[in-house]
Amino acid sequence: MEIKESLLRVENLKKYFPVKGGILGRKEIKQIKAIDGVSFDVQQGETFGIVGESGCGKSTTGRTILRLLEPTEGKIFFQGKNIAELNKSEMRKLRKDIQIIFQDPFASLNPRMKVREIIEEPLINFEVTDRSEREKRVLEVADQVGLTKAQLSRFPHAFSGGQRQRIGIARALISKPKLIIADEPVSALDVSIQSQVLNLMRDLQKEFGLTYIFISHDLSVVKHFCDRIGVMYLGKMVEIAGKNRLYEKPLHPYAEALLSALPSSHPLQKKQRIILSGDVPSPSNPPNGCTFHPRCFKCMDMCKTVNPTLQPVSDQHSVSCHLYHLGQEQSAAGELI
Amino acid sequence: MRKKSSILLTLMLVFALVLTACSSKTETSPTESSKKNAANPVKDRKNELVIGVSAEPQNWDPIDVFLLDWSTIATSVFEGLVDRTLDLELQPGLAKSWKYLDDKTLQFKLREGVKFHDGEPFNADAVKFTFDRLLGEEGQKGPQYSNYSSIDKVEIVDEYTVNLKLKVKDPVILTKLAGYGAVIVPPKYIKEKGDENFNNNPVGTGPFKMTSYKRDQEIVLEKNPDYWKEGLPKLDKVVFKVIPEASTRLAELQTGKIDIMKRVEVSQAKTVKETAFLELRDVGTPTAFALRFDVAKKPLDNKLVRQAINYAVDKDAIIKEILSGYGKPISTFQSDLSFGNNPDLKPYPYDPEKAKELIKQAGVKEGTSLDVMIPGNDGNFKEIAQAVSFYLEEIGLKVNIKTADGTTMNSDLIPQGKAGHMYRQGWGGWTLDFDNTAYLMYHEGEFWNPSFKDEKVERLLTAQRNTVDQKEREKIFKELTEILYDLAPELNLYSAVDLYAVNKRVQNFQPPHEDRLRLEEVSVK
Amino acid sequence: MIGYVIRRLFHTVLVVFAISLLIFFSIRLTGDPVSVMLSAGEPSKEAIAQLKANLGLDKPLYVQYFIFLKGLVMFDFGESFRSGGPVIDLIMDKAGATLALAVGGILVSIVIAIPVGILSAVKRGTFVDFFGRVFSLMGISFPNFWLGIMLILIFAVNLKWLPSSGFDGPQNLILPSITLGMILSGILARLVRSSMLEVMNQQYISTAKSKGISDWAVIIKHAFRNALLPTVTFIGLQFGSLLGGAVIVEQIFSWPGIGRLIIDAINQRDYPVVQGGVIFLSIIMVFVNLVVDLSYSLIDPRIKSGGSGHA
Amino acid sequence: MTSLQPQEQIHQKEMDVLPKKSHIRSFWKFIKKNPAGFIGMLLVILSVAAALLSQWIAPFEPTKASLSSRLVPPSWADENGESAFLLGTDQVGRDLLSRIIYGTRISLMVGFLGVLISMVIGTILGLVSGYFGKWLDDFIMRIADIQLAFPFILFAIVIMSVLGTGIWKIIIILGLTYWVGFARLIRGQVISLKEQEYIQAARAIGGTQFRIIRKHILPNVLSSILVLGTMYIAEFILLEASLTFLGLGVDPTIPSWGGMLADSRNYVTTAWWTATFPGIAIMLTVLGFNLLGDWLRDRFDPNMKV
Amino acid sequence: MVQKVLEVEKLKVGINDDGRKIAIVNGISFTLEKGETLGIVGESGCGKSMTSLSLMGLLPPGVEWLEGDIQTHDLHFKKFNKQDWRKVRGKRIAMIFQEPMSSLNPVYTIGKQIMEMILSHEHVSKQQARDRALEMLKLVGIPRPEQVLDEYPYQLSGGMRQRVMIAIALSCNPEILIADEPTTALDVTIQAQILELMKKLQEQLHMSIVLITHDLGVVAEMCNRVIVMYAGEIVEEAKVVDLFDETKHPYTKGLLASLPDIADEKEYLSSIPGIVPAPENMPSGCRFAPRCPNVHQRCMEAPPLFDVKGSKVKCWLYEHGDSEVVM
Repeated sequence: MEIKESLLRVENLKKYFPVKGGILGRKEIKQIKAIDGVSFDVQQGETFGIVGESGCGKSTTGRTILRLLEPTEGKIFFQGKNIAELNKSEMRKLRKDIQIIFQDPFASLNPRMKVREIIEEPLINFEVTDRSEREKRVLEVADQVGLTKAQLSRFPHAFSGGQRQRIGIARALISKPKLIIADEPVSALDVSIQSQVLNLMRDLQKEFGLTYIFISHDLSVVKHFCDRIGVMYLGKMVEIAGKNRLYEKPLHPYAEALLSALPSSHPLQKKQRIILSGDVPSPSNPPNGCTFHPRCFKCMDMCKTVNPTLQPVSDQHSVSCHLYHLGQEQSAAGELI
Repeated sequence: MRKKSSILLTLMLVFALVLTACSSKTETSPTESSKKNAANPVKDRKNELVIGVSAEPQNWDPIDVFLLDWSTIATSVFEGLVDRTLDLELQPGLAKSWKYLDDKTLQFKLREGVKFHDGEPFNADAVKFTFDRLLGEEGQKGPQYSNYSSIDKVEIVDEYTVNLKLKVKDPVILTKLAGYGAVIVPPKYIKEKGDENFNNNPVGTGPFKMTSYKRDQEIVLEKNPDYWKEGLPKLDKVVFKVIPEASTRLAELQTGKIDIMKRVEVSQAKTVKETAFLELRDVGTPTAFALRFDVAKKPLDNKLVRQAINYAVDKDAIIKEILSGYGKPISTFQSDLSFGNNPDLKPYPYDPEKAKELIKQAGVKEGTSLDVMIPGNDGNFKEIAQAVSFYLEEIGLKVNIKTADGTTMNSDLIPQGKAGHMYRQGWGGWTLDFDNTAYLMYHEGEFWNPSFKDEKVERLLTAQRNTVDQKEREKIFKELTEILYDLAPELNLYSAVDLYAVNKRVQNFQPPHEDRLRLEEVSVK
Repeated sequence: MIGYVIRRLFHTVLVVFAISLLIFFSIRLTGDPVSVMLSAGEPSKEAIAQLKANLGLDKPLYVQYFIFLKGLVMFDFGESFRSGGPVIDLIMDKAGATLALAVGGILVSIVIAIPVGILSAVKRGTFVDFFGRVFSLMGISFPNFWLGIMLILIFAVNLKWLPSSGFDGPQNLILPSITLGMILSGILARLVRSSMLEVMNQQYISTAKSKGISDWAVIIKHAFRNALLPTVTFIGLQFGSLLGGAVIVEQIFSWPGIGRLIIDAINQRDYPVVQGGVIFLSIIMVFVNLVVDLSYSLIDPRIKSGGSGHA
Repeated sequence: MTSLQPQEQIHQKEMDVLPKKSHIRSFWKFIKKNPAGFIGMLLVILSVAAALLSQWIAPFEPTKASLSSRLVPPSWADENGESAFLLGTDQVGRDLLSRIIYGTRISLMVGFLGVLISMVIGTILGLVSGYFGKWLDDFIMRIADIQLAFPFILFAIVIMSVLGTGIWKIIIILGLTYWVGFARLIRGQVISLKEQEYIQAARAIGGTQFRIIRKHILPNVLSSILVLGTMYIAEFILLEASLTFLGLGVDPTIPSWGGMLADSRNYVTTAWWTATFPGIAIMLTVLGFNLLGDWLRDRFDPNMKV
Repeated sequence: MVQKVLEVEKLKVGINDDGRKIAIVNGISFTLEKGETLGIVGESGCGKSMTSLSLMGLLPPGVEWLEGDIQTHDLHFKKFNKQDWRKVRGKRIAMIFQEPMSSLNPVYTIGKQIMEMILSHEHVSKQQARDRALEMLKLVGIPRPEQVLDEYPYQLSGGMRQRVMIAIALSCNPEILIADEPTTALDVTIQAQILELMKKLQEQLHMSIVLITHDLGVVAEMCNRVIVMYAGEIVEEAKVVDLFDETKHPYTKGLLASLPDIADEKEYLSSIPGIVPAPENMPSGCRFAPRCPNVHQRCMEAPPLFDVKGSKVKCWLYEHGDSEVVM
């Protein structure tokens, strides 16, 4: 395996939200483990997808990497530097290199700022002091995302969802970041608009050699857009694989069920569904052992007590399930894989 | 829609007008109102009188309070050795007679057969107990002690004779014995039930006994059947209702909820007079009002300026216009009821020209500004202060009227000399003797005298205290008032006239000069 | 839940403690009670010193505060300088009247504001809405002393329907309650209206309508029930401040309430009464807020511990 | 959420449609749609105009007292026809109309300055409390609790007996008391704003905290501040009157409506105009600010709980 | 023999702005047959939600029913007064909404909310209503139904709440169920559960479903017939298989093409350029014309709905049957 320094490497990242209680309201009475030991890496120029259902911690992961949320534990190496250790102002400056696009194009733009100001703001923050330089860059990036000059002097409410998302992309792009975390960038958009935005993002990736972390709950979008995909469940990464590999043969039972639950794209194509029973448990009170075991259709005894870890089963394919690692340990691996 | 809204706006205006104007209009024209209000609203109140007062003392123990509000009611409950008639003449009270054994000893013959409301007898023991208590530890906690500090002790001669021993000569002691801290209290009752109980359940020898006391609401007095004055009191019951707001008090009177309203505002006089079943009664009081000068402040350190101000203000106009005539002009800081009042002195006449001249003579610059401080809750005086300011501006002085809360003003600002150049002071002189006023106002170092100082005045003040010869004192006061008139330590304005509004069913009611209601002779139709 | 109550009670203690400090020292800034008490006589220096000692005012301030605090722990507010009686008795004496007035005021405002608020939300943008709002705003557009005096002139003096003052029976409560209630009703109506508008946009209102139940059932059972939370919060907060804040109404209608007691006491520099009264009020106020918070869980089952505290 | 809520659609449509019409028409439409807001605005404009133009529109000096013309009835209600005063004179013979016109200044000054002080304090504390949270939030909110548990009138009396009375003291007391309302309102809004994605976005693009507060949070709470401020102006005007009633108000020479009303309450039955007109002036102005505030709230923040 | 349970005729719904009427739904007609699932697909703002709300008489304030009629064999909705509507709502036509988290009233128990529906339409005792509610909870597959009956909505997950909503909607045996984006707010795995459930219940209860969605996958899964709406109009109506296999209208084609497909490896998705026109600025001709790849002169004029082999298409391309002339 070739040793290549990844653009981003996340090691054992944890984010717990405290639930306060006690007489003074100061005591931490329990924790919500929004993400609980997530590790993955992202290579320069690729698109890494994170997929999972609501509450699985995929958005939290994205925001913790950017340190919009302070990580409880773990390391985040960006270009070899652990950014989890940076102090606030160092981190602030580093955000020039890592940007984020948000899900809700209605909520992520300040309604009281003009589009021009919104796009320009990162430049002010990152101390581009020359006005004309800023103006030039704004026009440039606006052009790249397909906004006209006239549109720059309007307020966000005058735009449709797709256009707003373009504004959001322009804002993320203007500081020339190396990594963009796209947090459900198209899930609030209509299908026809969604494809416009996805195409735009792809264009930009090619033009600027961007690296994306693409967070989404929409399996088909992820499949379309990403190179490698990590599947999350209840704060944990349960499987990471290249997209074709994952979609053809998911290993983790959850990934399997998730893929089978996709509505068919044609009425005559009848699928054999794995309908999972029950709901996702609460992250404040996750089940013992493998967190997926209460819903798992392949649950074994040890799943109820022993928490599996994410381990590679082959090159570029890791899974966190006893089915595979148990086998490995008991030297029955080959059979299963 | 728009039409509707403009209609609504009009409706609102009408509503506001109705609320204010119409509620009053019915009574503005006298001809109409005398017809309308001809019927006396008091119908089924038997031999009972209800009086609306503005405040109550919170505490009935005579040694703990020194308030007119107390004496208004407590005069019916308690009696002193001496009594003062409605005309302010001294007359026997619980003592049948008295005489000076020497300058410092007074002997009292006590009335026999008098009983306290709880049945215990009134005798020499009770008198001794009363004064021991007043001058003892209990009394020293209260405001009355200092009024009687000239008394040394009371000696019992026999059951109905006592001797009052004085430490120093006290020319006004007899007057003081007529009320307040010196009213006689029941020894057994207090000893058994305690002081605290006595605060709320007073027992005396007066014509009425207090049967119910609801703090801040009402005080009920019932006839004392064993009262020593034959055939008195005539009423079975008197209720005092505490109604602080004057307009509400008047409303209660108009609706017949009360029979007598104490403290009618001048502005309400007209309404009362126009109401057929009501009667307005006015009575002169010992309380004098002045704007006193802080003579430590420039330019008031100059006598000429002080005199000029006295000339500049048209006191008669103020009395006539603002007080509707319910006030009397004064020449010194005392009313004509006060012993020591000098009838020969006439108030400074209104003479703006003279005033201007004096100002000029004193070298005061045009537009010099003076701070005048008045209590914020005295509506009448606000008007007066503004009139004064108007007059002073005529002679080139600028006036800033400042308000303060009354208590702060009296207890902090005036004593500390922080009450501006001029400040309002009203002074009753409860002993009806100029000594009380003059000593406290002009004697150096007194609480309420932040700055005034004059050797001659000091000398005369001491002299009048050293004699019990009232003729002698009168002479001293004559000299004193003349000096004070010239020194003009205050802008004397008027002495107050109290207004009482009385339902015509009330018979024989005579308003008191000094707030102490006498109700034993009163009856109702 | 119990933990929450304990936590809130702890906060209450903190607040009351802070208020005790505040009132203790600020009342001492207003002036000297001895000079007020003795002012009518001829106080000698000795008499003043004597009285000060008797009242315990000669001790250093922190000692005085400590004594005061010690009493406070056992609900002993000391004795009134003026009447000599225990302060707690004076307060309890007025508590009933104060409570009655506060309840009366709240009731009047509820009776006016809730129908107005609901109607103007339901009929938003119509004449009913406009009229309702203007009417309810009229209530807060008069100075309350003015309204009180006018009500007395109209209903007591001219129409002779109601008594103008005193504390004799329920009919005495009507005018003061209206005076107080009118002021509240404007704000309350506005609050009910906006809460209703917010709730009426919720999906569950559509659900309720889709069930085919009557409009009024939707409005009252579904919408108003959910708009109740902010309403109750507001009423709770107001109830607290009505207890001590109705001073003017108390004065006009000669209502023997705690507000007047405290004002008189301030005027007389009767420190113990002021201290006791203010602390009593603040305890009640914080307590009412606590009860309001706890009542949330009755109104809205989602709130079990009320983590966010009061609104 | 993929499809727009129907209400939103309509709203957007309104916004798009309105500006196309002529100004007069849209103004007319505005009146028709918001009669209450319009009346409010009109009343506020009137009172502000009266305050600014007092010197020119008042027929007499507001402080000019003259005992000879005490309590003269309004000229149109004077049976003798001698009155030269449109609204009559007061108990010291000053022209009521002039005093009412000048009184607007006092009332608005108390209202505006009081609101300004409480707004500045409350906004800063509310922002700090809501944005930084933690112990700072706790601390500020406890102070707010204490402030709330201390009845306003009592607070005013205590302060005034220490500092003395006067219009500036009223303004300061109002400002020092009512910051709590602003602080709580803003704190609540900031807490919910903080969760908004655009605030997160502002951090993500490297904004400093100060910049985020200034550029992103403050502009978005301004409308609520404005609404509450408008309503507080109304309340403050009334409170000044109430304090004056209790004898804690402004000096009697200053033409304050509250003072005029309080001092003339005993003349209600004998000289009705002395109390009626200041009463109407207060009512209309306060109503105006309330209606305006109400409308602003409906417009900007219909769910605001004030 | 197919039985029509509902017929919508030239329904026009819009806002009446001072006499100026702006249509949001512009004269649509369709029928609903017994036992079928009719899908209404379209992007935001196409009028699909307004259509469903008009079926219930629940148009939001400011939005009016301008023209047209809705009728069943015995009722003309246009003539309805409030009472009539109430009788229909819930009893004949029931509805479930998009947001399961907010479509239940937070302050009442689940049981109470189901019972309310039953009690307002049927003369049964409370106990009977409660029994029925329990039965309904069992029917929609809620675990521990006895307890859930006394629980509050906040205690349930989104999927469970949507089940409860279905239970409420079906508790009076309506002929028609309108499901307005019933799974949009749910996760994929939960969506699968709910769709399964709806299918099962439809078979069991023989009701007709109007399924409003933007998700063509859900349509493929659930519907018999589909109506595609664009800018307030029906642009295509077809059997579901035809819609996917013989897509006719350029808009539908564009829509399908812009969907990412798991099976298909494309670097770029095709997309429809431009945005949906606002209701007050509708193009006078074909409303899709400004975005249409096949636009031609004829499109300046609004096309009618042409019948093409059992489908209906609103496009001039199909003026002469199925001749798919590309211009």
